[in-house]
Amino acid sequence: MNSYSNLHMYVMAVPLLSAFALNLMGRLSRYWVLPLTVGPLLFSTIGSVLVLVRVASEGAFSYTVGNWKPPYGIELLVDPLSSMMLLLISVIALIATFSANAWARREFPGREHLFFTLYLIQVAGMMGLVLTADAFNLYVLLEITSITTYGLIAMGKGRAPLASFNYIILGSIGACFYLLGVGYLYMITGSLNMADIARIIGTVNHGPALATAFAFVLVGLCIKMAFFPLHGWLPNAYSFAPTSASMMIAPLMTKVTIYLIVRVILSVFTPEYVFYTHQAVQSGMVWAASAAIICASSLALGQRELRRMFSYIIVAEVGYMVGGIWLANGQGMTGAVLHIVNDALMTLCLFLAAAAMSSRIGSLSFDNLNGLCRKMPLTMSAFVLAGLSIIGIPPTCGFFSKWYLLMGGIETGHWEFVAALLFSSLASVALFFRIIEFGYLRDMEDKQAEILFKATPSNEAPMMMLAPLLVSAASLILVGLSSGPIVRFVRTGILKFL
Amino acid sequence: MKIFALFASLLTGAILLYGVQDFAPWGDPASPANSHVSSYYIKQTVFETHVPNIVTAVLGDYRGYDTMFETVVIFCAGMAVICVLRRSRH
Amino acid sequence: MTDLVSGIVAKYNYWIYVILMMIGLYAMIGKRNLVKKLLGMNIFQTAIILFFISMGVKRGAAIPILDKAGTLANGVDPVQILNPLPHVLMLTAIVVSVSVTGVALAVMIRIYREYGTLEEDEILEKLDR
Amino acid sequence: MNLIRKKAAKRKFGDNQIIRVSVRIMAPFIQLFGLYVIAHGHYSPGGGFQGGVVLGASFILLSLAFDLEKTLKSFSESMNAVMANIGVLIYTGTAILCALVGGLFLDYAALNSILPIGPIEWRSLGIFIVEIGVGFAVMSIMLSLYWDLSSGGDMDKGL
Repeated sequence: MNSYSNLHMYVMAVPLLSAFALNLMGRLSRYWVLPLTVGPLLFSTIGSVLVLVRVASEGAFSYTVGNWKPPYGIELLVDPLSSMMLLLISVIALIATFSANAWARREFPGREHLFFTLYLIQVAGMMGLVLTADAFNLYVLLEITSITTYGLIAMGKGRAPLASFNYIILGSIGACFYLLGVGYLYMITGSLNMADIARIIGTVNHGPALATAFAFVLVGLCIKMAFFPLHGWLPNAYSFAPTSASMMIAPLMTKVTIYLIVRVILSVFTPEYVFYTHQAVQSGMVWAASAAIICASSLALGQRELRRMFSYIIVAEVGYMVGGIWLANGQGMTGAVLHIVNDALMTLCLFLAAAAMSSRIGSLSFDNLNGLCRKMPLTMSAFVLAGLSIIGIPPTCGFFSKWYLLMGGIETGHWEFVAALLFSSLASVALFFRIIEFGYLRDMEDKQAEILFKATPSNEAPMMMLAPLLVSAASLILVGLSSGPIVRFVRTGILKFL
Repeated sequence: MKIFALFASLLTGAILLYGVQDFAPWGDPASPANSHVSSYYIKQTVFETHVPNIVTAVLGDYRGYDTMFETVVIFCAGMAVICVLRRSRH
Repeated sequence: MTDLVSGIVAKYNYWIYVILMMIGLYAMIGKRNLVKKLLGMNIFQTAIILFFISMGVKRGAAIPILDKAGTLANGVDPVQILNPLPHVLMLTAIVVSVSVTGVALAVMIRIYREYGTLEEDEILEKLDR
Repeated sequence: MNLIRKKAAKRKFGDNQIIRVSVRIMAPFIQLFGLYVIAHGHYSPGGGFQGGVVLGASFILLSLAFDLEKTLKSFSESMNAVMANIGVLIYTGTAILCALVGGLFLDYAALNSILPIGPIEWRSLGIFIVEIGVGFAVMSIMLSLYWDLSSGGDMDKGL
C-alpha cells in the first residue's frame, strides 16, 4: 500500500478536517477564514487532478475503506466518471470560495467561520457522494449535503427560512423514499454494496419488489434533483438563499444528484433492467423530461428577477440531463454526462455574475439592470458569455453537450425531446437578449446611477468577485474547446455498460 | 390539497404493499436479508475484531465510514442550528 | 379470501409500517401547520426504522451480543442470532433524523420570529400584503 | 415562544427547591451511567451515540432545573463547541492517521505499526477510540441544540 493509493481519500478528508480546524480557529480571529478555506480546496483540486491522471493512465480502481472485502466493508469506486466529478466539485468550490469570502464578510459579519464550516463540510460530503459505491453510505452523504444546504439557505434574510423549511420537508421525503428503496433492495438481495446488489439482481427474478425499489429510489432522487413536477422547492430556495451560499449550492447540488442517478442506473439496477425491462417507463421519462424542459423554460420567461430566472433555467437543464440519460443510447448518455460538467460551469458563471452585479446594484430585479453594461463591462461580458453557452452557441461548452443530446434524440427517434431542446434554446435567446437589451440599449437613470456608483471610483465589482467570474467565463470556452478529450474520457467510463 | 395528499399517500402505500409480496414471511431466518452479508458478520466478527457486541463492531469497524459521516451529520446539524438562530454580533 | 388473510398475517409487520408511513406522508403534504408537517416527518422516519428493524428479525433468535470465549472456541450458528445489520443502519438513520429535526426546529423558530405564526395560510397571507 | 416564556415567568413554573436538589443529586449518577454506556459498548448494548445522548441529557436536565445562564457559567458555550470539534476530530483524525501510517482509510489494524499489540486487538481498540469521539460530539451537540432551541439563539434565559 503506497500512500498514492489513498490520495482520493485525502482529497475528500482534507476539506473535512479543515472545516473543524476553521470552526476552532475562526473563533479566535477572522483572518484564519481565507487561508483555511482556500488552502484545503487548492489541495483538493491538485489532488483530484492527480487522481484523474492516474485513472486515465491505469484505469478505474476500487478502494475498500477499513481494508474489508467489498460486500462486507464499504467500497469506494474511482472510475473515469467519479474522478471527473471529483475534479469538477473541487474546481467549482475553489473558484466560488473567493467570491463567497467577499460576500460572507458583508452578509454575516462575525459569523464567517460558521458559514465556511458548513461550506467545507458540504464540499467534502459531495466528494464522498461521487466516490461511494455503497447504497446506504450514499444516503448518509446525501443527508450531509442536504443538511448543510438547509442551514446555508436558512441563513439568509426575509423569506429564506420559509424556503428552507419547504426544502427540508420535500428533501426529507426524497431522502426517506431513497432509504425505503434501499430497504427493499436489501430485503431481496441481502447486500448494500452496489456491485454486489447488481450481481444478485441478475440472478433473482425481476419481481414487484425490485420494481418498487427502483420506483422509490428514482422518485427520491428526482425530488432531490428538482425534476420538473417535483421542483417546487428549488426556485424559492435558490433565489432567497444568501448570495454567498447560492454560488456553490446552485452549480453543484442538482448536478451531483444527477451524477448519482447515473451511478445508480449503471451500477445498481443495470441499464438492461432500467431501459429495456420497462419500455413504457423509459419513453415516459423522456416525455416527462421534454415536458420539464418546455414548462421550466416558459416559467423562466415569466420571471422579473435575475436569480429567480436562473433557478428556472436550472430546472430546465435538469430536464436536459434526465432526458439524455433515459434516451438509453451512447450519444444521449454522453451528452448528459458532458452536460453535467458544462452546466455546472455555466451555472457557476451565471451565479458569480449575479453576485458581482448585486455587489453594486443590490436588488437584481430587471428594472435595476438598465445601462449596466456601460458601468460594469467586464462583468456583463462574462454574463453574456454564460448566456451564449446556455443558448448553445458553438465555441462555448454548452453547444457541444446540446449537440450530443440532439443527436441522441434524433438517433432514437424521440422527436419530442429534440423539439423541447430547440424550444428551450429559443427561450434562452429571448431570456438573455432581453437582459442584454436592458444592459446595453437603455440608460440608467441619473439619480439611480449617482446613488449606486458614487461610493467607489471604479464601477466594476471588487477584485475578489471579478477575478473568479472571469476565470469561470474563460473556463466555459476552454472546456468547450477541449470537449473532444473529455468525451473520449467519459466514454471509457460509460460505454462498457451500454 | 388535502385530497391530493390523501391520494399521494394512499398511492405510495399501495405501491409499497405491492412490493411486499416478494418478501419472505416475517421472522424467516433463511430470507436473503438475513443470510447473505449478515451471517458473515455473525460468524466472523468475534474472530476478526475481538468485540462480542456485533452491532458495535459493525458500526465502528465494518461500516465505520458510515459512522464517521454520521458524526459529521450531527456536528453539522449543531453548526447549522447555530448559524440559523444566532444573530450577528456587530 | 383465506389466502389473502393468511398473506396479511404472515407479513403483518409490513402492513403496520406502511400504515404508519401513509400517516406520516399525509401529514407532511396535506397539513397546513408547520409543526404538524415536522411531526409527520418524524412519523415517516419512525415507520422506516420499524421496517428495517422488522426485516432483521429471526424467530426465536438471541440478541447479537455473543459470548467471546465460547465463540472463539466453538464458533456460532447464524440462525441463533438476530441480524445485526439493520440495527447498525438504523442507528445511523436515527442520528440523521435527529439532525434534520433539529435544523427544522431552528428554521421554524426563525419563521416564527419573522411572521409571528406557524400556520402556512397566515404566512402566505402576510406575504401577499 | 414568547407566550410560553411569559407564562413560565408568571407562575415560576419548575422553580422549586426540591427539583433543584434532586437534579443536583441525580446528575452525577446519570453522567456516570453515560460514561459506562460508552465504555461498555463492546460487551453490552451501548456505544458512543447512546452514551453521548445520556451524557447530554444529564446536562440538559441541569439547564432545565436551573437557569440557562447559571448553567453556562459552569459549562461555557465555547468550551462546548470545542468539545464537539474534538469529538469529530478524534474520529476523522483516527481515520486519517490509519491512512498516514501506511494502511487504508479507517483501517485500525494499520495502527499496529505505532504500538504493536496485534492487529485484531487494534481493531477492538480502534472501535473504542472512535466511540469516545462519537460520545463527545453527540453530547455537546445535543446540549448545544437544546441551548439554542430553548433560547431562540440568544443564550439568555432559556425555557
